[in-house]
Amino acid sequence: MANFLFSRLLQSAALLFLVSLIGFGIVHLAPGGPLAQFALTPGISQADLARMAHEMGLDRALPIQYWEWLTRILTGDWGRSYRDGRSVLDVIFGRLPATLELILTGSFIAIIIGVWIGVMGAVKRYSIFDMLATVGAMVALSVPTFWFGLIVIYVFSVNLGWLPAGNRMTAGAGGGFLDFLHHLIAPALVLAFVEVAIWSRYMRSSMLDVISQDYIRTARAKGVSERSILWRHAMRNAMLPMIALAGVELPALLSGALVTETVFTWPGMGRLLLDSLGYRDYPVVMGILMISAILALLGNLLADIAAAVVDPRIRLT
Amino acid sequence: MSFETALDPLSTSGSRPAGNRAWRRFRRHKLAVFGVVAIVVLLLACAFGPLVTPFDPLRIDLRHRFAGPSFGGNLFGTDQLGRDLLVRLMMAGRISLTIGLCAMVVSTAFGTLVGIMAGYYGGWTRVLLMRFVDAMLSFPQIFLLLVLAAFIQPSIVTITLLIAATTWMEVARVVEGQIRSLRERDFVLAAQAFGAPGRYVMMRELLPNAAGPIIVAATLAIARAILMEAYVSFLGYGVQAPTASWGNMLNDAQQYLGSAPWLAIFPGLAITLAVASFNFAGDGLRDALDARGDLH
Amino acid sequence: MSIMKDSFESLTGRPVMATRRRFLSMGAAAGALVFCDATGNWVSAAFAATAPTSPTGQIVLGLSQEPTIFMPLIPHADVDNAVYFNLFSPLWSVDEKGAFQPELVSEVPTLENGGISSDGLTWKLKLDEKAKWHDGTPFTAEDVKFNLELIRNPKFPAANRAGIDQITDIEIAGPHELTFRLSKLYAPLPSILSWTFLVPKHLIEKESNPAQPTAFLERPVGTGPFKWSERSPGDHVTLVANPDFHGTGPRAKALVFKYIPDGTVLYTQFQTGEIDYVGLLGISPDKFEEAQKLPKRVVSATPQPMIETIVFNLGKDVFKDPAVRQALYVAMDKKGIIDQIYYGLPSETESFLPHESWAYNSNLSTHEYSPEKAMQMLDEAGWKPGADGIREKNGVRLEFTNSTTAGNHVREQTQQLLQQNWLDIGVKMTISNFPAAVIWGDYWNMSKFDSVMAGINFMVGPDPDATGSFASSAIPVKGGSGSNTAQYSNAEVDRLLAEGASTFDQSERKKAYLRMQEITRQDLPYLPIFQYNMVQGVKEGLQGFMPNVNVQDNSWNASTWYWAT
Amino acid sequence: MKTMDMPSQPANDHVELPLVPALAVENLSVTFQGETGSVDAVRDVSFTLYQGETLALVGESGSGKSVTSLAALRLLPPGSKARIEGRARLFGPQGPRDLLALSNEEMRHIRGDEIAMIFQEPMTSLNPVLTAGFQISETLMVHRGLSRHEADAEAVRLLDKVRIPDARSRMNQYPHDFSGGMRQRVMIAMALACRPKVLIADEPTTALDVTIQAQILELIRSLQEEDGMSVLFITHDMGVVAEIADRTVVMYKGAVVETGATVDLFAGARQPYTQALLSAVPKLGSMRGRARPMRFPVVDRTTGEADTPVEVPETVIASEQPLLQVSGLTKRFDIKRGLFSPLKGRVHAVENVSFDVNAGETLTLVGESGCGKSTTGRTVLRLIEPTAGSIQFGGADFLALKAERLREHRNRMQIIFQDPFASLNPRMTVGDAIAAPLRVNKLATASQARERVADLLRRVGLDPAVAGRYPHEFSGGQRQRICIARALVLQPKLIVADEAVSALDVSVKAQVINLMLDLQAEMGLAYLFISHDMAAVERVSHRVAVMYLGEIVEIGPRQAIFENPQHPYTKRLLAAVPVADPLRRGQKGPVVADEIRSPIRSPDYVPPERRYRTVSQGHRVMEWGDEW
Repeated sequence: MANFLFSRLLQSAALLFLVSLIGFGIVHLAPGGPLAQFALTPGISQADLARMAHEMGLDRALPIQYWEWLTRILTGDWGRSYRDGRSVLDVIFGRLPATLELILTGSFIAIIIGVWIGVMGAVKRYSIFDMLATVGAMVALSVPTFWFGLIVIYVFSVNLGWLPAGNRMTAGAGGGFLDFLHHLIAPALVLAFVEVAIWSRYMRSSMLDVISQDYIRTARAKGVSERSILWRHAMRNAMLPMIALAGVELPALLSGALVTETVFTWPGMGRLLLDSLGYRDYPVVMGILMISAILALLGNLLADIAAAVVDPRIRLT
Repeated sequence: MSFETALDPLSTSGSRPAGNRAWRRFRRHKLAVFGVVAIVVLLLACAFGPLVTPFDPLRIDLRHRFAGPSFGGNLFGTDQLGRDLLVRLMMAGRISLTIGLCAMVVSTAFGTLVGIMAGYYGGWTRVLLMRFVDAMLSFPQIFLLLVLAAFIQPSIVTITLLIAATTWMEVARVVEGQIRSLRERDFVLAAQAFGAPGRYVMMRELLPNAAGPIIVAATLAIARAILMEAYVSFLGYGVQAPTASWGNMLNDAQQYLGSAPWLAIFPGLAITLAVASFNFAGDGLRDALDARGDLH
Repeated sequence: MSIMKDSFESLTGRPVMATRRRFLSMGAAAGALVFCDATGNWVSAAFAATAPTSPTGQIVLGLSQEPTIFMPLIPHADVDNAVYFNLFSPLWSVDEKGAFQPELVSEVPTLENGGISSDGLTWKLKLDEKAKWHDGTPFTAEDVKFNLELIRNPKFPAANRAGIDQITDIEIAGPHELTFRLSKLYAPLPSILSWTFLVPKHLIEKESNPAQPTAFLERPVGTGPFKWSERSPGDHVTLVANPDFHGTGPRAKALVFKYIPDGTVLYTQFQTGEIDYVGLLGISPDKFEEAQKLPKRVVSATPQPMIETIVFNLGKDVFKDPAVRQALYVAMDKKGIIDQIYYGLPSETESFLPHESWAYNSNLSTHEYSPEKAMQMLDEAGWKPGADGIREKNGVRLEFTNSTTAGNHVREQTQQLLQQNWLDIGVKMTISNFPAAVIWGDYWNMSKFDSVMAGINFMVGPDPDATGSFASSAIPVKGGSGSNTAQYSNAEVDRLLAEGASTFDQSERKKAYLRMQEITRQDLPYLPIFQYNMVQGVKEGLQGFMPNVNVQDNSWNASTWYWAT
Repeated sequence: MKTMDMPSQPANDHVELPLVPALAVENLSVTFQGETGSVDAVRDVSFTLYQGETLALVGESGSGKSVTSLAALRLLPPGSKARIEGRARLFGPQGPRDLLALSNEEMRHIRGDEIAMIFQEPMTSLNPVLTAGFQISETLMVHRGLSRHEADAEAVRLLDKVRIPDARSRMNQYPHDFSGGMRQRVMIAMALACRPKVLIADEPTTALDVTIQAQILELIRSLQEEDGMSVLFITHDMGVVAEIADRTVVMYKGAVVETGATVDLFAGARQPYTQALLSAVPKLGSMRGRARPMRFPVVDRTTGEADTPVEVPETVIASEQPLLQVSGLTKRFDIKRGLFSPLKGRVHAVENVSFDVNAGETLTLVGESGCGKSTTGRTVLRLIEPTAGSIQFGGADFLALKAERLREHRNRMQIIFQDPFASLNPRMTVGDAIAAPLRVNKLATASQARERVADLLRRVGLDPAVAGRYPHEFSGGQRQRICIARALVLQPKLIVADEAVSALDVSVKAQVINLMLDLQAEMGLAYLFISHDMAAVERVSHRVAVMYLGEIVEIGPRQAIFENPQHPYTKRLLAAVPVADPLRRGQKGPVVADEIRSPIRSPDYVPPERRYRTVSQGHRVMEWGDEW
């Protein structure tokens, strides 16, 4: 286990290095810069701008900038936001909880519903339920999330007035738990919408795979009841690929969260990225890219560990 | 398999070309057929629709802004500049579908190239290429798309390349996996045994056998590319006006959600229909081209 | 010059129609400002109830941009002003009538009261002795000196040092008294000082880098009516009442500045009552009519100093011929833009100055939309249609790009209409929009564009001085300092601008500016499309709200807002 | 009921046959609705399984034998659209019950309790995420209503009963912790948990190595005696039939061809198909006294007429310089988890192997799974680069060759693989596949290539007209012929036949072996024949090398190895092979539970120095130590 973690750590470090290189390149090669927002401040002089550029390190060659960034980040200094001067980690961790709330709630709903639909679809293969679930999932995968979000806002907020049109809690109300929940419903459901489709599709195919396995026939030959076959024999096996899916779905979830946050003005990391991109707030953009890559790697690692716990065939050595 | 003599007449059931069997399997897949029909209808409508309608997709008529859908005049209503929504939808379809198809071609070609190299050569080539793929995949796709989009001058070509640049990794993974498993197959060893060079093995032995998954991945890639275009446009980095794409039509329509909801509803439905059609077709192809049927 | 750069915040493509406010000087002699309010709602609301004796209730201000920088002296976004007005204080402020009101001084210095010497070069300030920083430290002349010197320090990246860089010889005459001299007379200085918020010397000094005062930015301390409470990044900033405020108020317990990036959501929340006031960019014009009918909401349009224009880069061959610029102007369907695209909300204008300015020239020749006349003008100037219908002359095709901040839908609609208008007369315009961080960088500053559509406030401070936009010495790409990115150069304009800035005599100044407007109307380096009006909304019962075109933000007097009971 | 399966005289004199039926399958038909119409998988099959007997259901692939048993137990995959007709009556105290007419719930109570089943692939037939103990206990909890605790105690007893050492501690292990043979024992323990009256064993030993197969067969036999079960034994292997079955039902294309006592059947089958089938079965020991390989007799399956097999002509050209000389060949694979992980160990796949092959000679490498025989074959061709050793081919140092010359030499050496389905590119016509070596090496024009392809197809017994078809249109045997044609196109001197006939049905196998022998005679080919099938090896080899854990333990002329085996492993291997002659049924040895050891060693393992003793001319055996 220790060996496994060590080896994974090394691999992850190598991967993160690659990620940072790609990310840094893309971000900094972009035209425009963080100073554009100040360039229009009335009365600011070109000399002031040049001085600010120097202070931000923007006047150095890219490889040097990268090296400086890398050495700083290795000492734990992620830099400061160009926008509000706060440390990048503070900025990101200030937003991360909102995103995680959304992602966790959305995934939770999606996994419960998706797994159930998938299992039922596989068990009652080719039934009306299965066909509807299949078509529904395919359509759900095809609907642009933001559009769906807009329609939800249009119907439930604008027309019916049942749900708030956005935000994490009522402005200035201090925010009770119910208030928070009320605001969470629409974005979490919209985020869950696509995920339900993904989970149900994977679960169905995994379940179909499992129930055609020899050991299911063995269980049947032993006279085990169908219920027990499904939940004791098939379910655990069918869930194994789902664990890996949960690991790799994280980047997709973050993507989905970004769009959902935008539509529902949810103050999470996705919106932060959008704003930071607009301002060319390089330290924050890089921070978000790195954090999301770390989250993705962590997701994979946790999935592998979870898989090893559930699947006796896997040993982490 | 039963008793046979060497010159047994071959059974007739197996004598049809493999493609035919796939087509029969595909035809039985109702959703897939629906998908293909819908794609054809969409393509025809977008290609020829604007030629036969009386409305000019670009002509602005401010007096007819926000006309609601009606059977007499504009079937789908008019937009914020008084242009017929239906004809704009069809013009936009040309752009969105073109972007989808081209992005698919580019991402599939590049992904296949990376995948086949990594899968065939293995070793450090594989390590380097696939780590690169992993690194690209550990960015949330829309994050990557946005960061890339932030620095290009949006045009059909750049958006196509952009989408391709963020979607080729899936294809590379699929192909690499296929090639790696195919590479261990005896017919590849046999080819090496008679002295076939690497290029021959890759192009003649491996690639044709990975075609099924590649075609499926490509079909799904079109669907994803159309969606991606919509996302990019929605987030403000889309194709420039006055060229319409489904994505930027939706983007424009957001603020009229309350007053002119049809502006948002129709492009959204168009995107959903197109994406779902390609997804259905891809799903059907997956079943029809199921490599197991041919390889085993 | 300042430009509506709303789209820094509108990357999501949200409807961002109106602009943030720029102050608009009425000048002392200009008399009462023309406050065009169709319904007179503000006035009736303002005096309907009596103010509470102690701070009560909270007010939620909805902003479509996020305040992020809480140090007013360094470069910041415009939205930050909403917080500054309530957290900090300037030496004096401008009220809705255009009159200066003392804030940190006990009396605004003038020629009449002797605060300013007769040559206008020596100033004497007497400070309010009751003023205290939020941490209890008394506010003194040291603080003022520190602020002025900090702004003047060339190593400090000041948000604005125009005018203040003329200040020399700051002398402290007592704990609450100081004097300084000006190296040259600069007419807009009083206005500039009215939006210079002061920061505490004792805290900024402690920072290792005053340009990046990290501790201060986390927990800013001012002298304003409200104190810092907390900030939830990406969501809101809360200020709470400062019981020790030296001026009037505060009357509310707390101000919540709520960041809602989506205009539709902002409006919806105003509709549902979550938001008490829609600030900054206001409500989009297409919702004006609907919003006016909302029950228990007070909605009205207020004028802005910002002018929507097409900026031509005169460095490009295609725009060198004035006939081309004039023909383009004549071919522009201005009425269609104002009435249809902007729902008739903005005001027509032929000038770069707002109607409300004392220097506004109302006698400029009126725009007339006539494609035929435009074609005739081009024909006469020798621009002949080529094979594809696009006009050309001496190898120069009438073909150019037009850019604006990507994601501004209404502008994009205008662009498309103009594209069609101009194609009708044989001119090909291509739309090429960029994200704010791109367009307002070198593309704009170094005149790399063909033409740009932007909302521009041409004045410096609450003053019609437009040297930065029109003087030939202000072309950055030619080494000048200013923002004449159109590369406009006219000797007479240069002379008129110099005249206007170097005297306190308003009638002299006015003459120069009137003439100048005539010239620019003729030369058209910028096509004036319209002057902005912004739709503002408050919840019924919110007392004390008073729109003020002279300040950057209408929450300028939030210290006196309260809820009618 | 038109069956005529009255049991004749007992096959084994200490088994009493009370003639009480246990399970009667009557007029069973199974039709699958496939993509291309319906397929009659089982047609009107009837047979009776009597109490205490072992009935073999035998047939080649596709004969419907497994479907018959699955249909009777209603275990066909739930999704399969099968129409089942007929009856399957289970006899019990409460009288016969038709299994096909019972409710699902009633059926569930019968399965695992009164009828139990074991399957071919013990790995996939056990649930990978449940412990062996639980999977056994579960049956007891379901049918006997035992508590988990009681069931576990009983499960330990069962594991003991199937001779799994250290049963208690293995209860909590998962299937992957067991070796193949042990897994099958767990399956058997599971099946026997409730002392069923009928055990259906569906190819239970097919996936196992021959020595393990012998153990499992012995185990089933002894358990059957202990519990007095009836066993329906489904197999394709006539050797196993001869070894275990009292009576035999022969199936062909979904129908029963012949039923009878095993002894009678082997002594003289009545039906031509059965005769043909039996004639193609290699019988170990049938080559006693012959030096050269021998063709299989060809029996016409409609008339039952047989030709007389003859010994092949002498093909071996013994010269000073053997065609292939391998010495000290070693191949080790490193086991690492990831890029940055330390070395975990090494697979010593081939360890210091030396042998020669003369022109026109067949040398066979024989051994069980993991012994390194295939790796040796591929290393000889340099499809795998060896770790150490030398290979001389046609007088040249094969390992020293650079790419270009290597290619030339490779042309003189070709390979045929085990799986004829995997060794042809499914996207290439067979003509292209055969011509590919010519095209790639630019050895012929297009028309020359076409002619050559036609010629080769004729030679391997196929119609040249099939050149334009794709591999999936051919049967397994035909494909293997095509593979042989492709291997021959470059006119090689040596063909490595890597389990080339192992996957083929017995009758097809005989034909392909005959073809290979013919080609050897015609073209003077040398074969490096790699196989685990001792009986087939006996037929085709001039010389034999026995491999165990990467090493050759014994090498010599075929006759010497088979008639005078020296090494304990060789002896065990030969003893384990089921003899396809019920009259020579092997002596029942003790039921042991040995397992084939693994060639994985720790990184610091140094292989011991080996010495060989010469037994007779060319017959050398490795000296062994106490471990045997």
